[in-house]
Amino acid sequence: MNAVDIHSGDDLRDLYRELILDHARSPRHFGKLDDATHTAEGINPLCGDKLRLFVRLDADEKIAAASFEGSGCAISVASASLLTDMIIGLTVTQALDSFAIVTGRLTGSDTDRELDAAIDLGKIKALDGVREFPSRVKCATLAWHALNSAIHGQSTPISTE
Amino acid sequence: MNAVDIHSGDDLRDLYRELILDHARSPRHFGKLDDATHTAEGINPLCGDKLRLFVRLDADEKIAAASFEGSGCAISVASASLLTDMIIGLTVTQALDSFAIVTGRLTGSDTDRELDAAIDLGKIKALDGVREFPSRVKCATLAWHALNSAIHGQSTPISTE
Amino acid sequence: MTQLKKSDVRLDTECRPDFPALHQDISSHPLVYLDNAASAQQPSTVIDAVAYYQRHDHANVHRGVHTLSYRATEAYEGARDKIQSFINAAKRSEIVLTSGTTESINLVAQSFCRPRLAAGDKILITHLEHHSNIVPWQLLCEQTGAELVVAPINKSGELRTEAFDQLLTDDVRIVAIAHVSNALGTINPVKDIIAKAKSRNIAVLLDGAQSVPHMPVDVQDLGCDFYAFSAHKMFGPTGVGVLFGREAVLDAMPPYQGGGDMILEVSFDGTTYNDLPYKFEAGTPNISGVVGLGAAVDYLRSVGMTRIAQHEQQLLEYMTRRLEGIDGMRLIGTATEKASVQSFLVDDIHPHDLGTILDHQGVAIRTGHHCAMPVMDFYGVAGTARASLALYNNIEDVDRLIEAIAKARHIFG
Amino acid sequence: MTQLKKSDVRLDTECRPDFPALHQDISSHPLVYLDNAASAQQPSTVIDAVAYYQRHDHANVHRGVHTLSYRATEAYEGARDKIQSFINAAKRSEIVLTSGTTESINLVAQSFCRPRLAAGDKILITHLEHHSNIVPWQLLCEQTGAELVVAPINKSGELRTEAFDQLLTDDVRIVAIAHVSNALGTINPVKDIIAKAKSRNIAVLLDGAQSVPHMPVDVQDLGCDFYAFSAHKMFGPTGVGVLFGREAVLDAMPPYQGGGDMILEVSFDGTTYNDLPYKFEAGTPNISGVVGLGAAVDYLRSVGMTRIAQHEQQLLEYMTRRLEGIDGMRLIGTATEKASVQSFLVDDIHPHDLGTILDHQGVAIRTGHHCAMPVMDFYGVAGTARASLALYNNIEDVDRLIEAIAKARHIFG
Ligand SMILES: Cc1ncc(COP(=O)(O)O)c(C=O)c1O
Ligand SMILES: Cc1ncc(COP(=O)(O)O)c(C=O)c1O
Repeated sequence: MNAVDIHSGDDLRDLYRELILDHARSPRHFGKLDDATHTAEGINPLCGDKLRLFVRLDADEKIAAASFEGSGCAISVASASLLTDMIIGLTVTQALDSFAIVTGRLTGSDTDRELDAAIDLGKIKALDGVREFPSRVKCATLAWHALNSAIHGQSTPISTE
Repeated sequence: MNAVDIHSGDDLRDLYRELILDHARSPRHFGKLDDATHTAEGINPLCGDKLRLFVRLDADEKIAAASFEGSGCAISVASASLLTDMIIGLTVTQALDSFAIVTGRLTGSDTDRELDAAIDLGKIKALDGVREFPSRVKCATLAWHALNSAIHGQSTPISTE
Repeated sequence: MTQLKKSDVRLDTECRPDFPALHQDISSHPLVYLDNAASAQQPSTVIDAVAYYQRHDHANVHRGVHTLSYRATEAYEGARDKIQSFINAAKRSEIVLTSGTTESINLVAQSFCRPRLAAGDKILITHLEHHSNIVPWQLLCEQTGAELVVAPINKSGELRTEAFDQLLTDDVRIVAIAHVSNALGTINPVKDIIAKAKSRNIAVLLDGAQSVPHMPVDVQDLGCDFYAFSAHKMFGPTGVGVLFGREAVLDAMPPYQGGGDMILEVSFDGTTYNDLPYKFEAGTPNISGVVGLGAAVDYLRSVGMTRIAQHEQQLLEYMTRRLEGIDGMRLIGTATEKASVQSFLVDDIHPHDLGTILDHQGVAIRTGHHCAMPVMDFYGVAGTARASLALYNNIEDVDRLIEAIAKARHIFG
Repeated sequence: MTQLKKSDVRLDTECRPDFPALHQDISSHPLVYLDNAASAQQPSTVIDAVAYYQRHDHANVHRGVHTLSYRATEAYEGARDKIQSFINAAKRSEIVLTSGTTESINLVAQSFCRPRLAAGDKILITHLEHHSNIVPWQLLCEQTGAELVVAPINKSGELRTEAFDQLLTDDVRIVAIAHVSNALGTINPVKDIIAKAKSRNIAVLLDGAQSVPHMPVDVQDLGCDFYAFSAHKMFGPTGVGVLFGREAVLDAMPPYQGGGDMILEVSFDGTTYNDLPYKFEAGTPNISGVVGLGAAVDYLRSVGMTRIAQHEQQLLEYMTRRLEGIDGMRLIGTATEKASVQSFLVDDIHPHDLGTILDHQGVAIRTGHHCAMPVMDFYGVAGTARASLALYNNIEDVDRLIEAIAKARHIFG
């Protein structure tokens, strides 16, 4: 199968970077957050991904803590893990901005440079490989949609199908 | 429209022969038979033909009287009229034979020469033109199917669709 | 012979080449297809879109991670977007893909009405409905003890609005009415009806089977709760239809059929249903049919619904005038507001015989009750002959119809 | 590498050229299509039959006197005859054309069961059913207060027959069971089950979606009351399916949907329904889809169902052996009697990731719950990867699958 290796190696390696595989294997902030002020569930019926995101806002509307639980493919778990890493310490506004930026980047529908500049995407860029795999974009954005609805206080599970 | 006349005249004239048009305009034995011993309804949902056939059998199983009522296209009315003309005086067996012969002739599915020879089709042959119009065969056979079920004593309306 | 202006309404010259089925001989005569209200012909773009999909992109939708499944899903959902924009629905979740108008109406009867109907509640329809907008309600009435109320029509085939108003009482749970009648061509005053029903909080379903192919339709402007139509009457494939439903209304309804795709989670302890519109799309959908419907929508938009309506309006006027010129002609359906359909009877020639003679000259019309038996009863006839127009028909088609009728009169004469 | 005998079982060499969709590259690799249980590809004869119908013969069926309508009706009803003979039904009136297995099962639930169910009555299914054979019964239970009883399976994915026997009590009104499981490939002992149910006068519905494409099916020999299947799994179009029902049973059922074609007479005083099978075919049917299904039946018969079953059986054995040879492999569904499907998990690679990596090498498999969530729950997994075979698959396809899995393990390694 040399042909396979030569041709398709890059895209796949780009999708499953070491950082992604690492977060998928050892997700950060995994588990329930008992004193969460906000929570939302995300379901991706396509692959059966199902996760719940927990956020604790402190008095000045900053994200003091975040975690998630659930199960899913490597992309959705790594994305959730990276998300929790990133949003702790952000203000609510910054968190919502990063929702807009990340989903925009991944779907290609929205590339608001201004926002982009204002927030340090850091490791989130590791998700960029998903853009070559349109059927997987929903896995990568699932946790972000859950973040968005958690903050907006929606209570029904959101689905990305 | 000369082209039309030249080409298609014959088939159509064959279908709508004078004899057929005559029986359609002035159907014989039209009306209810009050002392009928057998009756059945025939429905052709395709054109909305709906007729009821009446038969009176006498003691020696001969058809003493027959009539029909209802409405339908020229072909089904003419066929019913020709049928009543023909079957009066036949035995039940002869009537059932003629059902088999006529429907066989018209559908082309059954051409039992032996039967054919045994019964004088007479004017019924005027229906032969319908063979070139497969979508109209059911109009021509409707009354015959009603005859068959009347004799067999079926009570639900029969439909030729 | 009266002629249409040869200006921009000669849509047919533009469109006819697109429809392969029109270019054939029937009984050695070039086909004149005037049975569009029953089912329309398809442009090559539709036929080819379906075949292309089958040759290159087919797989099951929604649950697949592989390329073909992704392509099939994009094609299927892309068609939904086209339909949404075509009828100007506010959201794509309001477009439920069904197997046809008939299923769409049955869905509303069973899912929207059945759970909320009590004995004595009323369902209001009109005397000019297609069986598809009668029988589902009759079945529902049997199931629930509700009552079917029928608003009368006048001799021209128009809704008697004063009578309708009186029947629109507070115990009516839904008004279900054809936008355009398939047997008579009548365009019903649906905006008025919707306004009156809305003022009493009564739901309205429009049967749009005969309107969508012939005029611009904007469901938000209409303000109806449900709008049902079929792909095969709008130059798309058979086996596909649409139910538009307002989101809030659809949301409150239980599912219609159970199966794959309409669920989020299934367990024997309880099942949660999927979001709209998927909640109402159980099982593998008619993917290739929906792809074809998407192509049909593209086609209609490229021609332009306003131009289509104008073209057909002028042609209908011409056809009516020509038919009226025939001795022994009886026109059935002579409403002031009409679209694309004319029913008629000639002398006492049975419509079925007329249909055969016309077919023998290459002219395809429909004869019979047109799935509207109550309309036939109203006029005291067993059936009619019906010529129905589409964007590709032209003056020559009408002329051929008229000549063929003359021939029938000659044979029966 | 183990090889199949190259004798007459190499159906694939014979059949592959007939399927245009198989001859394309995906991510620069020749497509290996192993998602047949979700939906199969179509031979050119099917695609062309549909396109030919659209170009030459299309019109609405049943009620037309003109030539195209006659041709369309002949094509439609001719397909019904082919289906009848394909599954050996006694009468053509026993073949109801639906939009798919899902609709077929919903029809039985609503028309056969709903009117005769009382609270406390039972419906018996099994733990390995597709959602289409679960959710319609759950909806029905909600509507009627009946109880859904689920016969358990064992770790191999086989029905536990002694438990089933105990659940088959006299208050069971219908047994609804898959002939072949789509998630596990298990062939259920349906003849035994039918015999047991019949001895207690209990109706039996078989979900044949996964059997009809892969083995000879004879509904008279089986003796079931209902048999449901979908055209798109048997190389025909989407949006078409079949419900076989025994005449006496269908006759006693009220209609399912109301509309055109399913009636004899409609009036506001009362409506009489049409004869079988039309009573259950409301509205304009999927004519072109049915024509395509007819062509698919012709195709299957020309190849021969026994040869197909043999070919797939040998290929399944080969595939199972090769999969077992992979480290970290967990096969899900290891029944003794199996057909054409293998579910599996590798290491702790999520099936969805596996699916993406395989797709990137041109290998199309399905991943997820396969519309059988209770099966997934039973095995304690969120989903599986599933490779499913059809008559055109071959050893090379399986080899490509195995290599692609190796690559996935390498990436995740
Ligand atoms: C066993 C089984 N039953 C029912 C179905 C439903 O078939 P459809 O989606 O064609 O209605 C399927 C296919 O998805 C199946 O595999
Ligand atoms: C006004 C009207 N309603 C409903 C229908 C039913 O549509 P379908 O047969 O496509 O379900 C038709 C077409 O026959 C129609 O003309």
